[in-house]
Amino acid sequence: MGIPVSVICLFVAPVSALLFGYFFLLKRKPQWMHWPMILSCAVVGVAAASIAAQVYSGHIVDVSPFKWMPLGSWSISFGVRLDGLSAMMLCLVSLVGGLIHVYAGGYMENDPAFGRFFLAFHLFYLSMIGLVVANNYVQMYLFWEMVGLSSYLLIGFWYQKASARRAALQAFFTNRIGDIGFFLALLILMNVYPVAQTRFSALFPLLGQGSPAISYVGWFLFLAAIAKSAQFPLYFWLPDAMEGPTPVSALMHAATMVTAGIFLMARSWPLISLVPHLPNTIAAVGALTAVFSGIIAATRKDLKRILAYSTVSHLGIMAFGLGLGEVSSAVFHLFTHGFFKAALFLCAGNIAHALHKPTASVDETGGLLKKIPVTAVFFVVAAFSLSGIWPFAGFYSKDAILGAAFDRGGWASVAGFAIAFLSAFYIFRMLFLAFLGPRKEQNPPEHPHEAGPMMNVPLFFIVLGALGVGWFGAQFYHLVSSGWLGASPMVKIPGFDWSSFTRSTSMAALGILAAYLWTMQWPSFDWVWRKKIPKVEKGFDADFGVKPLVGALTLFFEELSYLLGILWDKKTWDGWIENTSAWAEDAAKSVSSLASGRLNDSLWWILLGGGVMLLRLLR
Amino acid sequence: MNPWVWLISAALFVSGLCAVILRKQLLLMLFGLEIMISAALIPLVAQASAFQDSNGLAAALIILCVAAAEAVVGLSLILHLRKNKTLPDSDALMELKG
Amino acid sequence: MILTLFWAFPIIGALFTLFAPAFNARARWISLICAVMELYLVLQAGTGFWSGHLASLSEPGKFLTYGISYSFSMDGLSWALCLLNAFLTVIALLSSWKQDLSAGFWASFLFLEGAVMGVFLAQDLFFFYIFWEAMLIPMFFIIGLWGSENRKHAAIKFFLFTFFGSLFLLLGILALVVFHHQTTGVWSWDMNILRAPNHGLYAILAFAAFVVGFGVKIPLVPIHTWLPDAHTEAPAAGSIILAGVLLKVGVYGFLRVLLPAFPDWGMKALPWLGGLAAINVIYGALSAMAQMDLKRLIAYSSIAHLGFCVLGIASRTAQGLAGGSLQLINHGLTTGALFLMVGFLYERTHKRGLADFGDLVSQAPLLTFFFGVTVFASIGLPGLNGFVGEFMSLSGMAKVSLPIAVVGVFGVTIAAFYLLPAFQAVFLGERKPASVSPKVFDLDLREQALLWLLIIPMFVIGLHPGPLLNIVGPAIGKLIL
Amino acid sequence: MTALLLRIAPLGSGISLFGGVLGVACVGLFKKINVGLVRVLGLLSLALAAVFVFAHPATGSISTLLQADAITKAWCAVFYVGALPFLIAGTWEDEVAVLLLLGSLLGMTFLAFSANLLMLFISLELLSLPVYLLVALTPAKGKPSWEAAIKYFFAGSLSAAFFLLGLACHYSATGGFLFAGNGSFLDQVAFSLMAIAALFKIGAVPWHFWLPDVYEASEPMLSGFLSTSVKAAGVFLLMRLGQYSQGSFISLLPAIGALTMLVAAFAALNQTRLQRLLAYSSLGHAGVLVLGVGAWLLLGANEKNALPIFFYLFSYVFMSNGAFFFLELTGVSEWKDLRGLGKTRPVLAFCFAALALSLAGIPPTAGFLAKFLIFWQAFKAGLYVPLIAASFATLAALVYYLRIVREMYLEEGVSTSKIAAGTGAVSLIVSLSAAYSAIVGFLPWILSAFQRVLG
Repeated sequence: MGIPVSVICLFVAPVSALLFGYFFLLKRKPQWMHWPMILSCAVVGVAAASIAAQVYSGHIVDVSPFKWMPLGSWSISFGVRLDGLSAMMLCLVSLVGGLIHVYAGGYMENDPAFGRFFLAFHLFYLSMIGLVVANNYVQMYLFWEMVGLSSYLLIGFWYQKASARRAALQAFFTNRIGDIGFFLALLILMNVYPVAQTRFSALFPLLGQGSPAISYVGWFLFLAAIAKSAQFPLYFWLPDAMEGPTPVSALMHAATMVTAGIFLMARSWPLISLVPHLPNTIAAVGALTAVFSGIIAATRKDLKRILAYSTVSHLGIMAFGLGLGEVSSAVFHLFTHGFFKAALFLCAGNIAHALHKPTASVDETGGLLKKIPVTAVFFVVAAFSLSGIWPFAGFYSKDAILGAAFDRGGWASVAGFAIAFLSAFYIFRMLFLAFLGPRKEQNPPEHPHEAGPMMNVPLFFIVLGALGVGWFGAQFYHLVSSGWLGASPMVKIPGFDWSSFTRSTSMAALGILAAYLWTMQWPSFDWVWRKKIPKVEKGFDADFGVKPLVGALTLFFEELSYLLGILWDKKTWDGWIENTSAWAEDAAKSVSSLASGRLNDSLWWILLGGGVMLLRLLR
Repeated sequence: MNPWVWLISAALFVSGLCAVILRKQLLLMLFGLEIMISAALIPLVAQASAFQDSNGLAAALIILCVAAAEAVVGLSLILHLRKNKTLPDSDALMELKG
Repeated sequence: MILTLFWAFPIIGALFTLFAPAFNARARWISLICAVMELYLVLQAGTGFWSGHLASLSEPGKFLTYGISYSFSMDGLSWALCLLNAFLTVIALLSSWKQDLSAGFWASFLFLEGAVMGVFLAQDLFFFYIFWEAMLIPMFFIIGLWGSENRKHAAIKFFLFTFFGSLFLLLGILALVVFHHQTTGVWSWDMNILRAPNHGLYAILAFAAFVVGFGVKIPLVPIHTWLPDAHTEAPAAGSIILAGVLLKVGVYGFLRVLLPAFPDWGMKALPWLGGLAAINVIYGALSAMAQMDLKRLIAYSSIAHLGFCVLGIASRTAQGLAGGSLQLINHGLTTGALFLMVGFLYERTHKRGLADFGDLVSQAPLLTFFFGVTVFASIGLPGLNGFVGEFMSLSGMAKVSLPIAVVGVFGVTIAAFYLLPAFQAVFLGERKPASVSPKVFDLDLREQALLWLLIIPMFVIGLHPGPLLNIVGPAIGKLIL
Repeated sequence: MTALLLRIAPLGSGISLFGGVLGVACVGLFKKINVGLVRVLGLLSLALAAVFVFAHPATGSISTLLQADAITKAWCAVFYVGALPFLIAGTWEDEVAVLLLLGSLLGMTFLAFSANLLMLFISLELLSLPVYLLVALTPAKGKPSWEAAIKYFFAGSLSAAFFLLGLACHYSATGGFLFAGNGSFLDQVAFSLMAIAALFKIGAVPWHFWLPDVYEASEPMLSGFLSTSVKAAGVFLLMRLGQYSQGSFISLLPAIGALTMLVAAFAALNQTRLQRLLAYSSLGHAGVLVLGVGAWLLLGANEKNALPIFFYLFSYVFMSNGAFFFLELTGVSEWKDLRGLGKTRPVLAFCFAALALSLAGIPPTAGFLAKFLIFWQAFKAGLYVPLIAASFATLAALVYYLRIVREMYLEEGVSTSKIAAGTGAVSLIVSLSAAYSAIVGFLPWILSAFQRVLG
């Protein structure tokens, strides 16, 4: 039951960095705040590497050393489980997260709230690490919520902007809705099995063949994942979450936050796979999300927003893959996506940095290829990776999922085609609009400047990942599948396969071509259609009605609370209660008017009372 | 027992009661009270003679004394009022109410 | 004798503060010293509970008359609540330290402390009731004399409303006592042996009387409307004690009197009680969303949070009862801290409306930090104390009735919907012109220290509730069905 | 020996009170009346009477007219203690008030010892007639006490006439004046008629209209005596009648009690003059007492069970006298006169607040313990509905008791009316009563002492 030193490092380093930062640096030297954090990232990275190495060699750790809520037989523990899944996630989080930390050190340099930023940023990192190594659902819930908290803090980082505040709230509330699912899943789970069985290693072997309670658990976990991983229809918070600084977006989209939902589903796959109809639903929701947000991504102008919808789309792809039963491929895509999406975001950050703005729209870019060539190269690599062009990393993971989709046939293959086409289309549209040109509708900056090494060096490593992590599919599978708790073993990540390669690459190439024609060839088509058919553009802007719906729901809640809290509770109900004093006064007046002061009246009353006394005798 | 005794007594009692309750002249009301007391004594005396019980008769005498004392108190109160106010009328006594 | 000292000591201290002219001028010091000594006394008594070798500390009851006996006892639950009481009294006294207040103010808090101690310790229902009612008088004065604009009305409302509940409580107690006399021929007021009949209208009515009697204090919807007014008008220290301690006695009554007295029959009523609690949770949360006054908002949040306590204990499972009891402590800490901070704001600006502030973080970052942590504790973020209580309560209720637990889970979620926007509006939102919102100075050392004192336990309970559960556990063990 | 003692007790106390009357009358013969001497004589005779009542332990039948039981003694205690404040602190110019007071006490003593309905009637008249005169002779400042006395007299005499009619019916039905009835219809009518007189003396609704007028128009100190000793006499009468009545009106008593409480509570809400307010408060307490008597009768009417009523009356002696004496002491008459008293006269205000809360029945005051015992007994007797009504009446009554506290402590501004200094005796009585009210509720063991009086 010994706890490896590396595991202790995972927690001790970030916690001590946070405490040190809060208590010693925040007041005196906030500009040094990133150093302890980066140091802690380094420690965690080393620990993660050593853990991954151990897990790779088949050494699984699963210990519960500390009781959190001890109550006799009803006890919940803190513990860690280091198996393939968590080691993989640890690697991703620590590697990408650590690099983004370094990048952020450069990006946020001049922000007045530098210290606060890094505290929240590192808390985010810590929460995600805690989430991936948790060995039971309750503990996972703890970090799940902490991830939500830190994302709230970071999305609302520029709290002076009303939009940032609103986005932060929206993100937190939407996640909170998902948390209902997680919470309910926990409650049901603890009803069905003894409490100790919230521990994965104890729970999964116990699962029978789909008892009704377990299917509820599955569905509720899926609800949690929908919110956290921005699946349709609870995706809308993620594009709005762009209000945070770019490194936050990078971290959130690539390594932490949104991957948590996919991780949860992968972790619970032994359970979810038992629930009738659930996997197919997940696949369908994933496909819908992927296509839906891919289309919207193709119409956005804000660079970060395009990337955000692209993330939603890719999360959809992951869910799609999961739903098709390709757990290993899905998490592989999660892994590669972490790299290329981080790279894209950081490139977008570079562009924004170059423009001295928090965010950039395609109207303000164009022809950046010559002005910031390094960023452009990085972007191209990442874009190829995202489009799934061989031999970039994205190809290997995405192709595995698409292959499964084509094997499934029917709607799945249609979705697969659409996804392959759309991803290539929107990312290359963005690439062309940002780096080629400029078109006459664009107002590119006069003197943009390339980012410094503090930003570009970590970006370089991430781009390297986006280029090459795909080549290690077999090793990845070996890592991820070790310690797998499912009844049936994980599906292997397929290797290179010509037929699917042809299909997906051709679709991607088609997408690239279309993007080129759309943006570069026909004059200004990207702008023209907006003017020509404004209704359609409005539809896109409103996400086909999802945004108004959310607004209406929010309004409904506000009205409901006003109705209950003010109109009913205060005005009506409490009004009645307060009114009792008026009633009492009226009663007092009438009672006291009985005492007329007339002697004969009081004598009458005496007679009346006597009469009642005597009448009583008659019965 | 002779029902007529009861009847007379009841008639007297009720007329006394009416005087007390309906009239507003305080002296008349006091008079009514005395009638009521006397009316109550009638069955007492009648029963005492029927029972051949001297206790009852003695009691009637004692009660008459008490009634006399009561009349004295009442009269003194009413007379005092007459000194200050013009009419010893119950409607004049309306200061205390509510 | 030590247990008598627990309730008598603060009251004697209060009398000194109030009546000894020599002490009168230094009332705040005298009262603080008394409160700290009381806190020490309670801590001292608790060593046995910490180490786990002491289940309860009781004095031999002295039989007085008519079955009334002077008996006090302290087990883990009582101890924890006594500690909360003593602790929050110290906090409340210190929170008003800089204000110019008469001796009566300081004495009232000591009176209140003593009375609440009595409620937590009494084993005899007669004394329980006396202490229960004795709490009203000092609180009445605290609200009525040192509150804000509408204080008189709020004080009267508080008194009448809670007295209304107390009458039902009295009827309930009489029902138990008389029934016990009818069945055994012996008068007794001992809450440990009194049992209600197992069925029949008599039992139903007695049960309802207790629910109303305790429910007013908790407060249960729909007999809750005194609370927002009382909280809004009370001074900060008063709100801290009102929310932190006074609301707890209602739930404590459920645990100590109601549940043991209805061992079998109560089973049937539990879902109803749970349903009431679930309504409380949702009703309080939704109503809080609409409030534009910080104190009112927190008051409604108290209604919701106390709903979780009742939810937990209505399940009568180990985890539910423990969670409910834990939630009592948690709510005392978090809501106490919230009221404390709103009090600091009010002291500086004499405002408490959500619209009166904005962007306080730039002026008072420390206050923002503390408020933020407390808000997240209050909305049940795991790792902070609120979660542990709510989670255990709900998992207990889920064992008994899943639908009710589901409603409760929605309540957990909605908690964020009212607290976070309020937090944003006050601390992050647009900066208001100086005419609306005067400059707010950040916390001084005393205020920081008070808040650390409240916040550290939040983290400790959130991450390591074990010791507290061990203390409370045996006390509620016999209630588990 | 015990028989002798027993025989002496009522006669002895009667003789000493009568001696007091004679002595006081003699003092009155002198040209210059020494009020101090009158007071001393009155106190002496009261003390002597008390010695005779309490010096012997025995109870039982003494003669056809007299008897003694535990209740007799207990109630004598209430009568005497209730009259004591007035006797000690009353301000008067001649001996008449003391004369009348002692006469009334004589009536009460014989009432308590009566074994016979005739005796009961005579003592009732003996205690009532002086009281009418007392009311007339001792007005509150600027109040028409004669009007009140006449109202009191007529209403009282009317109810006495009913009593008399009842007496005649009883005699007709049983052939004697002994308490015990024979359960015939005529006898039941008799007891009902007699009970009217008792309820009138207590002031139960709807026989209560004289009560606020009389209490308001009399000097507050006299109102203290009226609301305690005289009311206790009424309660005693009701208990005695109920004990022997075999049904008839008993079942009505709880309802009457609850109704009285409600009427009193609501009527008091409308009052602006404090003395009238206290009068209605007293009416509310009368309601509790009627409820208590009803419960006592339903529970078998034995002497031991009389504790709640006894304790209630005894505590009420303090609360009511204290409150009325407070009015006497300070001279406040309206709400606004109370304003700011908490700041200007903290001790006085504390006393009155304690008395008000005690009258309201808030723990830990004596008033609570007393009311609590009555409620308990009523619950035991199964009077749930009247109890709930009584609870609501308590709540409604709390509104005006709280208003007293509110005016004294919470309202801004200070009353402009001058607070009189008051004599030492009056303030002593106020503070003693307040102390009793504030402390006794927390000492339930004191009940054992009261229980001992009842044997």
